[in-house]
Amino acid sequence: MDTPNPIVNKQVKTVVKSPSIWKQTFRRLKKNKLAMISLFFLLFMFLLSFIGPYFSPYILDRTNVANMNQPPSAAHWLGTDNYGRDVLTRLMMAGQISLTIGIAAMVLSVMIGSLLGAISGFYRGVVDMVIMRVADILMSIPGLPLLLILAAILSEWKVPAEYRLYIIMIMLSFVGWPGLARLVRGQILSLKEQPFMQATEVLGLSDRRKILHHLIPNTVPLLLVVATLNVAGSILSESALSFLGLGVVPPTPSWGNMMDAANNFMDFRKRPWLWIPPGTAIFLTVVSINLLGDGLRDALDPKMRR
Amino acid sequence: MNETLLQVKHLQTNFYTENGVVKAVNDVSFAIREGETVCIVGESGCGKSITALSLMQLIPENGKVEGGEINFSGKNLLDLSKKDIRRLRGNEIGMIFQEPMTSLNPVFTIGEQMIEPIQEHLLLSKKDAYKKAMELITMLGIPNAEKIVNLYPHELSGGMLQRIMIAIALSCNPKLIIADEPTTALDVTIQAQILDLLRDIKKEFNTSMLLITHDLGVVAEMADYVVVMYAGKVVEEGPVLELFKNPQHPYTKGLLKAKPVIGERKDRLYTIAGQVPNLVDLHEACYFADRCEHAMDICRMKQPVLTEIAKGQKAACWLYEDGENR
Amino acid sequence: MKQYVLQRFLQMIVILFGTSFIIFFLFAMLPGDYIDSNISLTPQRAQELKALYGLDQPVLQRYFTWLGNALHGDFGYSLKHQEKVLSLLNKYVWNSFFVAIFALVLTWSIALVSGVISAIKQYSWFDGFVTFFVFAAMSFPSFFISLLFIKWFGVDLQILPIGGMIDTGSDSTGLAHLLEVGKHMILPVTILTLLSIGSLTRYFRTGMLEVIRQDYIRTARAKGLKERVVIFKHALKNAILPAITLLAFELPGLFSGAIIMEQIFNWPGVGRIQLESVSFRDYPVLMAFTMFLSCLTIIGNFLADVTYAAVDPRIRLK
Amino acid sequence: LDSSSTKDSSASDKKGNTESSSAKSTEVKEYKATNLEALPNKTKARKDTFIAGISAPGGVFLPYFYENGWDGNATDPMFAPLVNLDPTGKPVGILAEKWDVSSDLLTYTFHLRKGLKFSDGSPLTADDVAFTLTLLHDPAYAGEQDISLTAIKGGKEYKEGKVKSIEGIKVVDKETIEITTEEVNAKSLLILGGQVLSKAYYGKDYQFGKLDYLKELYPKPLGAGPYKFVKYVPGQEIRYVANEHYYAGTPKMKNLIFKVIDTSTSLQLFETGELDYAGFSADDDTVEQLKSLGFANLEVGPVNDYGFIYVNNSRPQFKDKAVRQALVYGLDRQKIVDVKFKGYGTVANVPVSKVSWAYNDEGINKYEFNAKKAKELLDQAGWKVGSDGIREKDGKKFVIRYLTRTADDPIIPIAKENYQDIGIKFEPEIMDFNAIVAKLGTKDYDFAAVSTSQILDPSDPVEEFATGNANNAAGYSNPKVDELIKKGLNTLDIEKRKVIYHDLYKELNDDPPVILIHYRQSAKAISGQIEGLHPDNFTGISASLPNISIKK
Amino acid sequence: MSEALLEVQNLKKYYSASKGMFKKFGDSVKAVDGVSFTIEKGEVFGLVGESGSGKSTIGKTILRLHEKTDGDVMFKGKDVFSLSRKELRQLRVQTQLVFQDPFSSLNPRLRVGDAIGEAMVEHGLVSKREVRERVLEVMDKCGLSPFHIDRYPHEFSGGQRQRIVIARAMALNPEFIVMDEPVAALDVSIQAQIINLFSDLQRENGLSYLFISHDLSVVEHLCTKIAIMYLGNIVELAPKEELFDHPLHPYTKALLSAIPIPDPTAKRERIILTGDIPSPINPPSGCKFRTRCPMATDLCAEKAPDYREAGAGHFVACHYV
Ligand SMILES: Nc1ncnc2c1ncn2[C@@H]1O[C@H](COP(=O)(O)OP(=O)(O)OP(=O)(O)O)[C@@H](O)[C@H]1O
Ligand SMILES: Nc1ncnc2c1ncn2[C@@H]1O[C@H](COP(=O)(O)OP(=O)(O)OP(=O)(O)O)[C@@H](O)[C@H]1O
Ligand SMILES: [Mg+2]
Ligand SMILES: [Mg+2]
Repeated sequence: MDTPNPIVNKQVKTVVKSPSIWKQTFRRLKKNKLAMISLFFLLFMFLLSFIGPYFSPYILDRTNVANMNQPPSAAHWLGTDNYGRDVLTRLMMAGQISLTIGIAAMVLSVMIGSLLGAISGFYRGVVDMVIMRVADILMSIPGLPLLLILAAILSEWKVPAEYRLYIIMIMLSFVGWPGLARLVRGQILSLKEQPFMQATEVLGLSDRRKILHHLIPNTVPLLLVVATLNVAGSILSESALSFLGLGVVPPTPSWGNMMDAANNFMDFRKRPWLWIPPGTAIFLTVVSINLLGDGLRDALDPKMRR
Repeated sequence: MNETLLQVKHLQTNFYTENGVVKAVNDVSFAIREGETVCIVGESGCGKSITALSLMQLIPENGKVEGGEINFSGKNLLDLSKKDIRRLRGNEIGMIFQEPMTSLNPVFTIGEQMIEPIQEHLLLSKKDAYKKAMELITMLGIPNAEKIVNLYPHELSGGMLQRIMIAIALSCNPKLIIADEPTTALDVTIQAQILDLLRDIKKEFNTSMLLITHDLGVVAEMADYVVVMYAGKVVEEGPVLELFKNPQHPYTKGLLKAKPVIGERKDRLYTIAGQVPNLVDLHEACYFADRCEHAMDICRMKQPVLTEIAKGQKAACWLYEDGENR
Repeated sequence: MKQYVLQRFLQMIVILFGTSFIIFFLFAMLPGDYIDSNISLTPQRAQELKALYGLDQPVLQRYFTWLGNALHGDFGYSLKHQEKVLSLLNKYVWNSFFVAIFALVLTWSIALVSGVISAIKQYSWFDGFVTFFVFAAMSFPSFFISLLFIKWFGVDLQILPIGGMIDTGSDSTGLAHLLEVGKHMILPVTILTLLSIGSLTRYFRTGMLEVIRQDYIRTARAKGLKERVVIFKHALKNAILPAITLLAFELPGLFSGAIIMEQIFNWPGVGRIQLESVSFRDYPVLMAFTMFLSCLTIIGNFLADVTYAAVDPRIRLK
Repeated sequence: LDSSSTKDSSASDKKGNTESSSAKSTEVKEYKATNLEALPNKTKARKDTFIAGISAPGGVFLPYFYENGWDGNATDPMFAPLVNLDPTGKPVGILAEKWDVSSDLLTYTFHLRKGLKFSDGSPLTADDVAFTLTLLHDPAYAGEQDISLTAIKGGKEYKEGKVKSIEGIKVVDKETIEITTEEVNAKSLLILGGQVLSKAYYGKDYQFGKLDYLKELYPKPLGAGPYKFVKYVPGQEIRYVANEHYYAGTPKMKNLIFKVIDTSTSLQLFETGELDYAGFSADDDTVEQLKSLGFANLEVGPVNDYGFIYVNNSRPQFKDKAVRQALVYGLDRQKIVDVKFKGYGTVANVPVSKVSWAYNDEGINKYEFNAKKAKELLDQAGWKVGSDGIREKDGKKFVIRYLTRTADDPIIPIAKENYQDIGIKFEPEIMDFNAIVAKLGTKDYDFAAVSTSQILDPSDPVEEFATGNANNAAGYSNPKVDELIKKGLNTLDIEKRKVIYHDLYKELNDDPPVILIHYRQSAKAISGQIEGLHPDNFTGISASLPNISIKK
Repeated sequence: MSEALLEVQNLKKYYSASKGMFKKFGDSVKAVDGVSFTIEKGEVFGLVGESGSGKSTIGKTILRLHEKTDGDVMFKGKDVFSLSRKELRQLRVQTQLVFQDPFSSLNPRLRVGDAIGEAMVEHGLVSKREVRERVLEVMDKCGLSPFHIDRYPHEFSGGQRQRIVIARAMALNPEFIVMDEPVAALDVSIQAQIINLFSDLQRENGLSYLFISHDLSVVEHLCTKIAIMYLGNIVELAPKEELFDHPLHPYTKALLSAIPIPDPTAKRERIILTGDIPSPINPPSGCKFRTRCPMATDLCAEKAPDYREAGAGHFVACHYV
């Protein structure tokens, strides 16, 4: 006769370590096919952008007018642009910049925005007033002159092109935080009134912990949406900033300025290989970041666990 | 003899979680006749609320009713279309939820939430619905009904909210009321009042009631028939008098013993040692065996079935099985 | 409440002063002024003109002159348009407003419905389609989408006008005029809607996903309410809370004009005026317009705070 | 950001037509409409209306007072000048029947046509001309016309308020006015013979030093041009109707509309019949597309301007003539032109447009792209290649920072590549127009891309190269050039001036102050049913407006 | 003689009742309207009363979760409302509150183990490494199984959540706990287990409680002193035996008579309370209970009865005792 199974888990003395939130989240994420495909696609994009160019037989900025505006062929898989440069090579190089800007600006602005919003909603009173009024001012200053001035200053200080990129990222997040902060603050305001926040008060948790561990995690779904939308926004606004002398300096390619190069009707009609590749790259990147965001959202939502 | 209003047969509700399948309701059967009050008692976490929610088909997303039948006035609820179910809810079956604070929408006033089913099912005008809502509030012993309807849930005390939930459930004179711990947050005078009210309603409209409660006093006062659950299963059932006088299952016995009684003033309360099993990995055995004072070998190897022991009283325990069944 | 409004009002005034000061100085810091942009002027003439326009005075003095006049309701003349700033803005701002308000209504209603449906049917084909569409619209720059639409509807199908607000030379009035303007508005409104619908849909979708798993939704269902009511009343009102903040952001947007759209569609809106005012350094226009938008931003935010508290009774204003 | 206050390029291109004597402006190609059936229905439906495009009018419809070049275009049909340029750039009389210039070239006498009337029927006399010129001397006048250039006798004193009237302006009789100046200036004729304002209408409330009352009249123009004002729909269109009082008779086309357009969609507007006339920057795509429409008469020809890069001669590295020459040799300008204009542009080597009578490239060094030569010149000039491949001299690297307005400027990739090859680091920087202008003014730049405005007189683009000229953004100084510039303005005889400018061009070619880049072309499309429209490079369509009609 | 741990004097807490924020109506809700009591170390102080009479409000206010309207609260001789931030933080370790509604007082995104353990770590009671062990220990005491530790609140039944909340409060080893209906949602066997735990802690560690409950049998079992509340006031306060054996106030009597008896055959006589149920927004004049009191007279309408000592340690507010 086999020994009867213990029905009740007797107090297990050897304490099983609980899986860390991250591991657990990733485990759940793995079950989401779409999110995983997106993750792999993003990895692929990164590899393509950062390693791909080394395999290209073409030199990035070499112009070759004899070869301009060639449709896709065996030699140029995605054709050439109006300087005869290989579109695929440029696309890959552009990815380096666009991906970096998109993601870095997103991370930065989400961090600033959510923190300031949370602090503002949590403390209310004077802190709230100051932060929100600063946000008001920032929101009411029109971006255009501000950016022009920044451009002027950067050029005055002769900031090299490669550093401007970082400044733009900071700039984009600096201009972007008030909106997010207000959104987060709104959520915090109602979260704060919920009994579980009273409970944290009873437990004597520090404000830091209340904000970082109780309030912000509950705004995660919102943050994820903002973050993913932000990536698309940043990738596109980078090229808009180029026009003001703030973005990447041509001929360095970015997806956004590759699209802009096709901004006349003729290129648009006759040479789709100029704009379809960067457009598709942006689209797929944005979609996969978003699907990944969705997946993360679900993975982090305790009620969605299956 | 009244006809059977609700017949639950072999109900099985599972939750799919990361750690495995939680068998929250595991082959539960019982019946409620018209005008009858059936009480479900049992260990906390044994599946009472989920049983009730399964009847309403309102279980959380990660759960699923995976077997059995729920016959309500001759129709199997599990076969009904969404629309038909909707028509039953609130109208023929009213439900009172266990946690009133989270069960009311924080952004609507009490009044707005109360008149909805009245307008939906009784087709009253907004004004009349408000009037009816205020009547209900007053009936449940909350003063100042005209003001209460304009307040938001967070502005009421726990007991008041619970009574609001009761009022909503009663508002359309349902045939069956499912009440999940309806009086836990009420003081005894109000509780008595509400219980009286429920009894009156029951008498007047021949309403049936499924009452889930921990308060054996309430059970004793209200129930016609009692179902005792443990770990997702029914371990004992019987008419209330029988059950209180003559509990059969060791768990039922333990329950009755554990209750502090006014005037007794013991030093320590009786407890049932041990803990409830994890509903995820259940094995073929009596789930109570580990905590049972009378556990035998067979208890750990095979599940007892619910059998009639005395007249109208059934229990699932090897103590009462005949030798040949073993 | 009264005290709160009063307090916010005072803050608003302080902020407006602050903003006006900052903008004036930022603007003064911009390289080049209105006169400099005209390269064909001789230096003497340029000097004369600067004196005429008062551009040769120190910034602080210019600021206080401007402020003094503004406090009297005099925002001066546009340098470029040689017209009173207020009448100039008044001429163009409504054109922008009408397109914006239509786009707003359209955006919000579509986003609301599609966001909600996406949420309750998470991962359905509808959700997938919406996601795809939303991001496609978001991934292409606005001029690009505009050109595409002009090609399809204006050139190939010839069913919609390519640009402008009225038919060339038309003198229609009354209903005919409204219809005519309406026809010209279709593409701009569509483009604006497309541009902003994406993010909003996403916001609604997340908000909704959060809410539909709450207990009170279960209660609403238990009351036998129609699914439509459960979703669009009980769930939506909770899910919409963050959107109130978003709606407040839209207020200044209604009047600020959409530069690229207006340019491509020749929509006589204020966006172009604003752009001109920056690139020509037409500071009276820029100042007046910015102050106007600042007011709207602040009012919008104030309204958001108040509405927020009104919709969510748990929040109390302090 | 279109911020130059030049006139509408689409409406201002010259048609170098066959009767022109100039042999240089022959590159015009004409394509006649092949299929009038293909005309869009909208066009066919128009019986007495002509529609042309205009970019961004501001609503100030008063010559001399508008602040926006497009408003200038809008006033042209309404306000006729005394003198205008003909399609070859030579002056012709419009309201003035003829004019005399005294032998010392200082006094101009204009003889007005008889019986001139403003569009409201009131007479136009020499008094109105005098009033117009006086108005421009008012100290409160803040428009862009700089009347002081003409140096009318007594003008300065009037402006300073010392005298009540201007001594140099003398109304001889109703039809004759005599203007005395103090300096010879070949450009004075056009300024003095500009558009005429009605004294009765605009001078009614005139007080010295107060011009604000005119603002009221900006939206209500009154002139003596072929068309009169009907209505301005802000940001949409300007409507005109034929002026029955026009001296040359009522124009045949009854209605004229200037429709506000955006260049990005002007092709579509023309294609769908919204416009009867549109001008485009020519490239092979656009020309092909226009030809394929079938219903358009097409003229493709050079434009009256040129593109160049400012070089900051005041910086040490650019002081050396050899270096500047090397920079021209080292830049593949043909490639830039090819990319930008796709077969419809040419490399510029003379600082004037090909359509000008002054154009002459005989004996001009073409500076064909030659990296080897560039390297040699740089080596000679002492710029040696450093370890990183960048040239240096006295420990300073040769780095050029290039300011430009648009990110898609083709000079960026090409110059970067070319200069890299000869050991110069090229750093582009994008800036808004105003900022560039400001930097030019303070000479805080290395290279800056600019295009000239419309060149009415060959002196216009070169004047600034004179030493000490306040607009000498290049910081260029060459005594020989200074002298030739002066000489060019000191005579009114075109033949003499031609010779002077040829010498000047040769000198500027050898010692280049700037890097000339391109001459461009425009494609002017006219709906096939319009007759009599001959857009030219000096007045755009306005000169032929009185003559247009619809083919029956 | 045991020392006073908590002293409450004439505590008042009014909520301003308003609809939304635009329309103000009525006066404030006088949720707690002048309440005084003392809890000594090791004492279990029962608070019983009409639903809505302000019990939870007292519980929250004495721990300074709400600002008071008036009165004094002294914990260990220190005024709770004038504590500095640092002192308040210390108070948070010494005192705990178990909320009436367990579900909403749990952060839905925090696993149960973390919810219980975080405060311990935060206050440096245990190290990060040990915390899990400690959490399991506490959970076990409160009737939770180890496998519950990594689950999220919504995966639990009502009673299980209640136990989580209790465990969370116990984990900090406080000296004083406000228990707001801690056992109402528990089935009797668990209830017994928890109550035994409470009395063990009280006995062994000298833990004191403010025990809010409707279940008089539990109150009788556990409490040493009991206060009966009605509409914002304490109407009667006495040691347990005294109160159950000699109830004085008519409301107390009604309350005791209404206790359901777990015996279906039992016969009983309930005092049925009739009359208008007053509202805390404008309570009746004089004695607040008079509208429902079987023995009310004109005097009761005129004058509010004094809160006085009727016997040794037995306080009551009624004109007719
Ligand atoms: N969403 C869920 N996911 C996983 N398990 C769940 C979920 N909801 C409930 N359970 C589990 O199902 C079992 C039954 O829960 P139920 O709410 O029916 O208990 P109950 O009998 O009502 O208890 P109580 O008396 O404490 O309310 C519990 O063990 C609980 O852990
Ligand atoms: N946040 C609030 N805003 C306004 N009124 C409130 C608020 N919270 C409670 N109240 C009111 O205060 C009174 C007392 O509420 P409290 O929650 O203290 O009652 P209680 O004695 O705990 O009742 P129960 O036993 O039902 O939980 C009630 O009338 C209630 O409506
Ligand atoms: Mg339950
Ligand atoms: Mg309470």
